[in-house]
Amino acid sequence: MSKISPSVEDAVSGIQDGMVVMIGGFGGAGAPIELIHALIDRYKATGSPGSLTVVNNNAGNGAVGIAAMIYAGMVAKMVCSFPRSSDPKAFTEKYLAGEIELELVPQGTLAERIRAGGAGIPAFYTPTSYGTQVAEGKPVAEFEGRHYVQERWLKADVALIKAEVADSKGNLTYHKAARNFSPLMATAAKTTIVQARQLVDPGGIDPEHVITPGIFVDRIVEVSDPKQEEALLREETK
Amino acid sequence: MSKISPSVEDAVSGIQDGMVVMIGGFGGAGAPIELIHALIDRYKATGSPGSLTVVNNNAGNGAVGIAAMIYAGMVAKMVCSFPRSSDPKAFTEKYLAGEIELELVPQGTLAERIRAGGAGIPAFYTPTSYGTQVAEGKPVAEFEGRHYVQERWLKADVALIKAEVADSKGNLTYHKAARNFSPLMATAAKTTIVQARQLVDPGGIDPEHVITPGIFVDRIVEVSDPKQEEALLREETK
Amino acid sequence: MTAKLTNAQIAWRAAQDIPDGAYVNLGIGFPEMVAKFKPDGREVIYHTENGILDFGEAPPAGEEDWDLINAGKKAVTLNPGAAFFHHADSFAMVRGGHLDVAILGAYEVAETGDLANWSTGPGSVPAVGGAMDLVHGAKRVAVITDHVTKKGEPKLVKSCSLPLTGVGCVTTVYTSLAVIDIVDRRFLLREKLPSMSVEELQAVTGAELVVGDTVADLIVPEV
Amino acid sequence: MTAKLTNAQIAWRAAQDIPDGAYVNLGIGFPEMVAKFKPDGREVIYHTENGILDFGEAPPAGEEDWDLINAGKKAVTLNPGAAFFHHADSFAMVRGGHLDVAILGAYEVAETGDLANWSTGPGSVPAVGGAMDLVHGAKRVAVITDHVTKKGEPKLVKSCSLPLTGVGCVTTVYTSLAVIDIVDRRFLLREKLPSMSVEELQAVTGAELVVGDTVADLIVPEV
Repeated sequence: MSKISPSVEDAVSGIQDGMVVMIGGFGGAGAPIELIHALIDRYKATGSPGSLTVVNNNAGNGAVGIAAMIYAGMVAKMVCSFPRSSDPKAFTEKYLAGEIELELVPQGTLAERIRAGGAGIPAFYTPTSYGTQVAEGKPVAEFEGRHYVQERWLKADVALIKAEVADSKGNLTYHKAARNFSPLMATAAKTTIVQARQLVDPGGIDPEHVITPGIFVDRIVEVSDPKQEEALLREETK
Repeated sequence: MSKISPSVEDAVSGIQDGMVVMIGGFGGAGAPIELIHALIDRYKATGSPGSLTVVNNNAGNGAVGIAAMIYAGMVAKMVCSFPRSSDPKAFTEKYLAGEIELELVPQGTLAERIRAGGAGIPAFYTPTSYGTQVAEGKPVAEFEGRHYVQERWLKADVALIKAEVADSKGNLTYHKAARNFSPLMATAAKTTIVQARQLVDPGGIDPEHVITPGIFVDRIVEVSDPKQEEALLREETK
Repeated sequence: MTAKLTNAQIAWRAAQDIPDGAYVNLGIGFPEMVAKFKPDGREVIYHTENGILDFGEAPPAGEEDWDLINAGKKAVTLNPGAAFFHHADSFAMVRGGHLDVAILGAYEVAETGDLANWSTGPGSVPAVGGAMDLVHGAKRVAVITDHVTKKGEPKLVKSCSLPLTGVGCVTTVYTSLAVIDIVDRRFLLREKLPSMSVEELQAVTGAELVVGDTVADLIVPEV
Repeated sequence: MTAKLTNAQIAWRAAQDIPDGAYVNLGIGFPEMVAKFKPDGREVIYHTENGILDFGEAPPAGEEDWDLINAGKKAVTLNPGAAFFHHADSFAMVRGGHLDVAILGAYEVAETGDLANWSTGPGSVPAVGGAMDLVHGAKRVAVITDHVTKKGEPKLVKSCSLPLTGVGCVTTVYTSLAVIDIVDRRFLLREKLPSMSVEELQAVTGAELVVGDTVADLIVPEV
């Protein structure tokens, strides 16, 4: 029962048109650039997978990663909290032209909805967004005199995750603040696909230090020298 | 702003009659024996703190820890999932005599309610207990054709926690499966009191390996050779 | 009544249906025995509610670490690739549908899939533990049990008389006499002891056994 | 209008009210400046939404680790005792009331404590980030802002005209002219520039300023 894929192309081969794809990362930290670009390459070569819904805190920056997916025309909808960046042109142009849909979710609610999806909690109440436009149409309830908004779980067909170390059973660690949404997304997707900087044998990660237990991981591919999105963007604009 | 207490007696000195006290541990793993017994000693000497509500997965075993609290007469109510153990006499006798109240909560719901208390989520829906006695009187709702029970957050005045390593800013690690409920309880109490086997300077725990960030911890006392409840029980019955 | 399977044999039979690579939770007590009969060559990763994935066998007496226990508070060991996590993450695995199989004991199982396994009714101290979560979390919820009570009464019934653990949750029952799937709120007989007729089995079962085209022989080695 | 505080001076003033040992989240942009003015001898632990507690100053140019950034995607460093955690734990800290202070910018603040700081209305790309969570999480939610817009219109108003970030959430406003607490849905003037009269201040404020027994002078060094 090996979870190891021989290549990024193989790792993302099951992703199909119309799927909901959670992509780890906050800005460039944790963005799984090699998995994303394997998907873009396939789309450019075959026209599939298109019409994707992408879940990420942001909506791309410059022309790499999620921005490159948007430029390629693969993304029908973004679910995010902050579709702005130092260079948000890819999303902004399509959004203002009505060519891409946006579901705007407050950042903490986005995190909690994804966690809920992974934890089998179909709905929860949060004070966040009560009385604002973002809460329009959502049920509200009062608990101990304070008002709360009911939010629903968020699940995905696939999660694309960048890890630091993976063992062959799927246990993961992350690198600094590249952790962000990734441990949550790994729990909320039917299939979780991981690119790891280093692949080790079981036992190579101290059981005390595992951040994502292997039960949440389906496929692993080693990308030993991964690109860092922010570094790429700074190269681009030099 | 030091969080360090000079002694277990000092650490628990703020606990008052009628408080809700979360106590980490699952069976003997993670039970903060020295903090508990400091509290019992104070109760025996002064008659306070009594009428406590104690939240723990279990309801004591033999005559140490929570069982000793119950024998001492400090506990008015237990909130737990499994008030049985290899020697549950302390709780069983008082319960059958109507001298202690029991709120029985399924284990996963107990964990999630505590997490919700720490995370500012006043209520959530779970499939657990739907259609059972345990759900009687609770609101139910249907999402995508499946039924769920609404559960409320659980908070405490105080949490008593056993950690492996603490730094002086309150960051914690745990020892193996002694982790269990403790990281959750640390978030859900107004005051979180920790006994740690080892106290180190800030930086002594790798930021990647912190399980409970210091923001959740109020007081720390070093107990360098802590007793293990299960080991004590086995001594008792030899 | 004719011969019946021992508890070990029931556990053996249940173990044969656990697929390679499965994530499995075994209930406290009798279900723990299933781990002994894992077929060679299959990898099974065991989950325990108190925050361990991929634990192994009990350590030798005297070498226990009482901070390394399972949900039954028995000492365990770790396999390479094990992981620790807190209780909320542990039940996220359960409730979130990440376990492939949960195997539990039962007082009663109804043909609707309802399970009663936590309370024998008023008068005792109620204790539910993680069972109510497990029955709604795993992709397959299997029960292992004697086919009848010690008094000879059916444990497989039309509807449970004892307090429920969960509604419509059981998918398969491995008993001392048969293997029965629950399909469309009916008991579908999959295997039975070759020494028993369907009629004999029906006589000790409290709800109708649906018999499909084939009923295989339930053949279990001495274990 | 007379002299007013610079942004740096507003940030300085807000920094003086952060108590020793506080856990603080500073919003993206202008609020980040508050960290520069932490009084000597006070320990302040900074939280960033993307999963770091106890981060420190920006690293020297060229020494950035782009996996070590704050919510504004700027490179930071770590203090001894820092911790990493995922986004759900990060917002558990926020929503669960564990932060002592959050300091945010504002388009408008109403006397009721309502805040508008995320959207200037239709026509642009909406982006909310973590602001809607922060306003309901921290024990104190402070706003730092110029007292009026670039066109000279009041930013402190009876009710917000722009889309709300949160209802009844702001506790204190540090402006270029005054320090104002929000108490019982009213603006309570705590400090004002000594060069201005209450009447002059009221003239550039969109809702009534309640003046208590004492109004202190708002005196800020050149910074």
